[in-house]
Amino acid sequence: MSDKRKSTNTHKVGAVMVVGGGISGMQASLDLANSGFKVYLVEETTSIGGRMAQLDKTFPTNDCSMCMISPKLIEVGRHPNIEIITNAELLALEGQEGDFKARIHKKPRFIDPTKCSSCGDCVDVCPVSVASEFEEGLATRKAIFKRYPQAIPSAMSIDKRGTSPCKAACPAHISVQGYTALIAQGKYKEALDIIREENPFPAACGRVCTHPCETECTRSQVDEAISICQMKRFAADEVKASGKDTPPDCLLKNGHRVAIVGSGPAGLSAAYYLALWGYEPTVFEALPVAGGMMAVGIPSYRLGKDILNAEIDFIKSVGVEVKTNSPIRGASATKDLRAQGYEAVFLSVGAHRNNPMGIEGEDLAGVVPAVDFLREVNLGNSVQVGKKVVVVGGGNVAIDAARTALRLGAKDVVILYRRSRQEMPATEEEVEEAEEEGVRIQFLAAPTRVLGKNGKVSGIECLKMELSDPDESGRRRPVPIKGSEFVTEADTVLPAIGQSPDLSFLSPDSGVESTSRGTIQVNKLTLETTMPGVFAGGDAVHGPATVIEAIAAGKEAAVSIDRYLKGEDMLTNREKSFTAVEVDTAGVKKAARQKISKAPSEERKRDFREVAYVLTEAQAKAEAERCLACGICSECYQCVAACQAKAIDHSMMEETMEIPVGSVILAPGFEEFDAALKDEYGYGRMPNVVSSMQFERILSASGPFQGQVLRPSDGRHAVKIAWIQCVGSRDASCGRDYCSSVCCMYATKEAIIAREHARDIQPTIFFNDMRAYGKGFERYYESAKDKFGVQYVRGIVSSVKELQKSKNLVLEYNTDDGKKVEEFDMVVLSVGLVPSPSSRELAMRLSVELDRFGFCHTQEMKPNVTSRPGIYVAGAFDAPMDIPESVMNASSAAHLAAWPIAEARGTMVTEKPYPPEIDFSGEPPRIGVFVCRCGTNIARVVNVPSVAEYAKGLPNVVHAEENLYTCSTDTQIKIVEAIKEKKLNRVVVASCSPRTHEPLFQDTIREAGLNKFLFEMANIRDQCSWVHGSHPVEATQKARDLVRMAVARAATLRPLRQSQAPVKLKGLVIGGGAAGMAAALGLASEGFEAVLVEREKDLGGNLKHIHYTLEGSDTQRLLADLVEQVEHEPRITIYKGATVKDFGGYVGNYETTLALADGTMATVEHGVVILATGAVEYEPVEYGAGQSDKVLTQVRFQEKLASGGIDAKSLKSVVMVQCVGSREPDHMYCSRICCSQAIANAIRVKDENPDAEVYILYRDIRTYGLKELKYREAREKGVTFVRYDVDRKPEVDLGGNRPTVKVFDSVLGSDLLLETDLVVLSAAVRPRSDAAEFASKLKLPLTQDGFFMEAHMKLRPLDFINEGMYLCGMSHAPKTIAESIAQAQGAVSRAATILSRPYLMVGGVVSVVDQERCVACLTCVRSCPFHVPSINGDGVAEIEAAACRGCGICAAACPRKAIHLQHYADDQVEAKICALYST
Amino acid sequence: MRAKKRVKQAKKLLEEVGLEADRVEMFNLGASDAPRFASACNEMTERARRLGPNPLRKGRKA
Amino acid sequence: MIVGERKPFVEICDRLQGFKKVLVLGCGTCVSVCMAGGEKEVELLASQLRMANGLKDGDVEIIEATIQRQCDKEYIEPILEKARECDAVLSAGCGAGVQLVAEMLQTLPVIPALNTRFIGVALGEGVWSERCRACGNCLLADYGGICPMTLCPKSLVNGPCGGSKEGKCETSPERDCAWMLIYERLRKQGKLDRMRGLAPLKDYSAQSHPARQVNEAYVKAEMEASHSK
Amino acid sequence: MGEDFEPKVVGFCCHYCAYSAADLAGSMRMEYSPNVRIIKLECTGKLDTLHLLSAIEDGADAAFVAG
Repeated sequence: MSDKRKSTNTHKVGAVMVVGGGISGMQASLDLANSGFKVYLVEETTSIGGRMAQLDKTFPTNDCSMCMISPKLIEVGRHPNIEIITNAELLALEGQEGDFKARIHKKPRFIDPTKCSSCGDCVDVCPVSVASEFEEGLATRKAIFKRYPQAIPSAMSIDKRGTSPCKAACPAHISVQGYTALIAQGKYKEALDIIREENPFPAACGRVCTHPCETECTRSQVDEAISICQMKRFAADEVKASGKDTPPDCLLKNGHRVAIVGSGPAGLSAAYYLALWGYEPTVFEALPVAGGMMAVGIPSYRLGKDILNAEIDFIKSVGVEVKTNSPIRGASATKDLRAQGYEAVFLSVGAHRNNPMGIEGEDLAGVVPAVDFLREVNLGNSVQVGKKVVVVGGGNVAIDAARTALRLGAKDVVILYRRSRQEMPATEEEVEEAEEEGVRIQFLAAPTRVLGKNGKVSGIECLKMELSDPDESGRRRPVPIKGSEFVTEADTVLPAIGQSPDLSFLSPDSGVESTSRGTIQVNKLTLETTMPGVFAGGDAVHGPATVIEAIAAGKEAAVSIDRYLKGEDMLTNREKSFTAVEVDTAGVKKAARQKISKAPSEERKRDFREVAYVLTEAQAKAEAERCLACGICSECYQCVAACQAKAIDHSMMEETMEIPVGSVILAPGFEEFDAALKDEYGYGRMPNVVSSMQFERILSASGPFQGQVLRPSDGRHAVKIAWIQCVGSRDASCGRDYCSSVCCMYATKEAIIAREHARDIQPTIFFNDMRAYGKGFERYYESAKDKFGVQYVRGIVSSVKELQKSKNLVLEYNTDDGKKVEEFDMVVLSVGLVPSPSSRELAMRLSVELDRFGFCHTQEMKPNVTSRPGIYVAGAFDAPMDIPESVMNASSAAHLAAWPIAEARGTMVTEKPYPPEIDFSGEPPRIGVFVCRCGTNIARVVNVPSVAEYAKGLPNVVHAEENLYTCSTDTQIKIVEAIKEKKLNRVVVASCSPRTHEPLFQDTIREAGLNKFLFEMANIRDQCSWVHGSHPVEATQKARDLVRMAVARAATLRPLRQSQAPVKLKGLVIGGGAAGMAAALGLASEGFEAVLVEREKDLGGNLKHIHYTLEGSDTQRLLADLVEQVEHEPRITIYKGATVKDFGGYVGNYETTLALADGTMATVEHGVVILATGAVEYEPVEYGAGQSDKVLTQVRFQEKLASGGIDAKSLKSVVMVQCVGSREPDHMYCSRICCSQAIANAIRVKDENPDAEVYILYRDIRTYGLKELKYREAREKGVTFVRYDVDRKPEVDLGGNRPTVKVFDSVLGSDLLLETDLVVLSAAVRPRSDAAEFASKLKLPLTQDGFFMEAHMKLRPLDFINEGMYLCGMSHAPKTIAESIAQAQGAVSRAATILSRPYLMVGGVVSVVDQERCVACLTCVRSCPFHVPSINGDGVAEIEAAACRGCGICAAACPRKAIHLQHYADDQVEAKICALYST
Repeated sequence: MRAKKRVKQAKKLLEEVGLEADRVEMFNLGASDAPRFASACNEMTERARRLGPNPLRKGRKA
Repeated sequence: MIVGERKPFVEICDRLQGFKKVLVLGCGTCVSVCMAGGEKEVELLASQLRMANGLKDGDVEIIEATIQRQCDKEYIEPILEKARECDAVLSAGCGAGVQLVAEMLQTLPVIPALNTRFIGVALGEGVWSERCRACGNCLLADYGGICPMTLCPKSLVNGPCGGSKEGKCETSPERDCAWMLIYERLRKQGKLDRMRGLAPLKDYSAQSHPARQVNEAYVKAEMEASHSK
Repeated sequence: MGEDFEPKVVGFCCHYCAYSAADLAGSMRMEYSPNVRIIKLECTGKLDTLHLLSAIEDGADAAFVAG
């Protein structure tokens, strides 16, 4: 450790990056931020809180997890020195310890957290539901969501997995998933609006689109693609039928005119968008009808003329002028248009010229190009066809021509196609329908010449083809078969082998150049031709393609023209890449695609009526529900419309940032073991088999079942519930041979809580060893058995089977009594803790070593130190651990992170400057009331204007107004101005919860010079509009009442001044064992003075007697190192042989008198205390202890083995007895370390003398965490473990030559008699005998077992309830040396939060004594849980502001009413009561 | 739980006066107990309905 | 400290019948400490009285005040005027306080709100226990500091009665036998021989009432005159 | 008593537990009786019997403490 202190003269950065926002990350962040370091808290998900936020209750106190973590969340969220970076990961770390550059990759949230008020309006409109990760899949959440209501940052987030394949495949990139989701919700108009964002022809495309989206649909991997095209048609038809199809609002006309040549889909689309954006487009169409190929190419039975015309009319209605019969011709067509005042031109003339077949006889009468044929028919001109019609080609035009011919009376229609059905470009349905109607298709046939008679067609000669290798189009190339000529009779031949644009209207001097393929040459991105200001798109550019491609081109052209006319760069951000996400479809249930009905083929070929009918509403919804929501967010933009705060921005991009930091703490937490890997338990297959985390959510009042214990399969109340332990723990078969440390206790807790929820629940826990090794655990375990009737069955469940009908579960298990079978309603799998794959990747990126399980590698005696200097680890990424361990661990890591950069403390933090406070004393109250609408969150239910009006009439109110969002920056400014202008001296905000927003508003009024305590809030959202939505009148009445109450209290508010109390920058460490020495060194390393007091002559404590650990560390070496460092550290003053004589003071300002070894006294003034007084080994009286030197304790045994006092080689047999003095009625706790000690000693004996027989007689082996591996090693080395029952303890007989131990072996069912050389007793760890006396001197509480009691079992394990006092080591509870050191380091971190400041701010919400009234009755002294009040020298009570917690208990208890809690004084509370009932 | 005792005391004092002890009550709940909070509100409203208006507020409008 | 207990509410109400304006007067010393008659209790009682009055549609006015001590005239004087505006004073002081207030108010009825119970000690928050009967003849030195007069229900001064069983009193298995406690204390002090001697006859003359006590050294001249009368 | 009697109930809530639970009920849009008005206390330890009594004296139809 000393080598670290060598100061290299490099630059130190006073900032730390903490990766992972779970409880350990939060704790580390708070410690560091509170001791003068800037903290960047990098969190992978959208919010901090981690796993703890998901838990219902916590063991062993059954405290509500959310109650505990929620104030911490808010503290972290509001801390000025903590910057939370969510959706982010640490990519790389360059530099060295003290001076790193961290590269962070941050995914967009798509929400501005500073604007989002978390109102949830967006959630209501979001159509996409996915399984909620927070609810462990037991409930759904929306694509826009907040992980849980209390989440911090308190803002929504949008979950985008990427572009859905349908959207990626669509040439126009329509938000297909978006409109699908809206159709599923019955929001057809909204669905149609989304389609029209990209496509003004929804009805047409809903009929004729080639729907490449469906080809890519992920659903097709499960069963069939969803019927996207038909849903589009449904939406269009449904909205039109409902009469709600109103045109969207256009931007104001800007006067710019644009000419569009050609009224096909490209031209009209361009015109539509340009019109929306304020332009005046004119479309010139050569033909008498508008619509291009849609009008004259596609037959009416596919796309009715009325449908198309309605769409064109819609386009016209937004301001598009269409001039039909207006061909643009002539030498300088484009130039003329420009001359006519059109500032830009879009050429979208299509491809209407039929490609010739290039064979003999093509000019015979009866040979009609298919395109011309279809045009004539569509224009309503009379067209004759013969009886026998041959169509040449395989595209949609060919099919259209064939089916049209049929409808015109042809008897026999044959299509000749030179390849096979597979290669046919025509849409599959079209081909099917054609065949249904009687069209024959001759595949692999190519015409070679048209035969004629009298100048008229008589037939067509063809060659048969065969397919060879694929050509550049990917289709197999047809090759003629020689001599295979044949003739098909025909009187009409309709060639349909492709079209090209007719560019004859463009003269060479037009400036618009064409390509070698006969299309117009354009810039691919901008669609600008070679002539500036002239653009082209659609078939005229690409050759014949689909309607949707033309539409896409039309919109792109419109974008270019818009930019061109605005003088903007046309190329910026034009390159769009849509990469479809891949979605795992495992587990998706099959659901058949809805079939649309069609007119019978016999009927339909008689006329040109539409063939396919539209989906029914039910069908459309069913179809929409088949959507797998591939992209998660469907980009339907409903949220954008719903958000009044304008907080949503779908265009947010990913970003990478570089942040300088001095140290890094990794706290990425854990993942649950995937229970599906243990197939025999049926997880994932059987609905009533749930994981422990799922069960936590089931228990949670805010969970999927509101806290009722219901079965997922049928929602029935579960009665018989089984827990199966060690799922994914202690199991080499799945590579998880460590113990997950927490499952025994969480299962016990879940069983207890389940019982508390419903008395009839019968919990059974199947376990191997009950590992209740932590503080208070054993008693908890006992209470589960005694008080809550939890059944514990020691046995391994071999299989879980599900009963078909009831979905009940049958467990088969083995116990000592053999195999058993039992039926349960529900099974909870106690899954183990596993490092997440992402933390593994993180470690790889940072070059941090992992162990073979993926946990971070650390050395036993250097807890929290990773393999890379400057990077520390905290929480379950270190090893499986529970919450208090994580918290201690986090503080320890925080200390280590602070150590190398201690000199840079305070360099990166900023303090906000405030103006001086205005003194209003003596002036009457002038109250300003600000009533918030919260968008519509309050205003929708509560009549906000009336509340604001009402407020104006209340006493002392001089100003009242309503605001859209009171928390928005502009309203904050308004509040400040109102304070100044109207001379307000009190402010009331009626909005949301003071829990989240009071500090913000207090800060605002402070900025305006008001004391922050002159503020009051009325919660008219969370506790009014949100919960009384269906009672607007009552809610408004309630809001008025709440405002009146707030105003009444505001009038009674008094400014509270906080004052500075100087801190004595020195720490007193009591106890010179491993923990005490580590703590003193820790303080010194962070630059603080330390005084170390040890009662014995030497430092070392229990460590003096320990020679090795289970993990193999050399503890005597550690001891020597520690002593040497402590003694040479100039900042540490050591008093050996000294005791605490007298103790007094409060945080920052303690005074302790020490009785020194030489009989003199020394007084130490210090700011903090770290207590490390340790514990002792119990001196057993049982099992013959004290009667023979052949019976000794584990510690003595180890000393003798190490010193050579016992030669292992001489031992034939050793019997060890566990739990001596532990886990018994008077000492109902586990001593935690004895299993490890016994196994360490057993392995030592076995290593030195493999022939020695070593027996360990145990109740449960408690080798938690990675210690489990050593348990396994001991068994492998031949150590015999025999379990005994507490009711049948082993008996030791010292009568013979050698001791004999009799033990009842429950597996064998009989007594074992073991003759042995030594009986080694695993003696309990006991608190020091004088602990009680010492505790009372320091006014500290003890637990029932006599160990010191921390401030809070879960979240404040290192703090005493008395501020500024901390504990570590075995005085807290039994623990290992490494754990003691980690705790000591953690205690230093806690202490640093006080010592790092020159002074503490005291006062505020604290109790004060009116000394005139006080009768020194001591009631306050007796009632204060923190021992703060005392009777002072004047004989009256005094409450030290620095120590007071402001709970008000003393004030409520004082019989003389001499004490009041500031800010909550009786008159301030009574004012509210009085105001409430005063009307 | 101090509050629980205070509520008990209040119940006693009200009874002495001749008012229903049921008009005051104590509920223990945690920060996640939203449903229990809601049911406490409903329960107390229902109780008040059952007990009728507080007789000390005779002049009050319904 | 004198320990009192509030009287049953019904009794208080009965006594107050017919009065239109009542001052509830607290005492800030002993009865405050034993949570019976201090400011807080007075407020609670006053609130109760107002409610009871409200329920009867009465028009009684209840006002409240608490003074430092009701057993000293100087503390009572400042509230006399206020008291005289009332029809009655409800004193939450001990018996002594009630009497002195009554004496100073003469014509105005003063009604006790408390039953004065005993001289005792606080065992903890909210629990008091009797320790002294004010017998005027203290022999605690002989009993290891434990008063058998008070702690033994029979006030036996020469050892336990035959009902003492396993250290508990025959009147209640919850109650320690006072003599057992005395025995244990003396044993620890190594003074068990004290138990051998017989206690002297109790001088009950010291308990003659009304008791009166004078510290001559402090008595002022005019007081002396009045004393001698 | 009139049929149309609408009780007015006051609830004293601890800042950390019950008040948070009430906020959560809001986040979850849980509908409950609109007759309750909440007064926030720092801790239910601050609850004085007097507050309950004066609430009833002032006319509360019911009063409760949650923490």
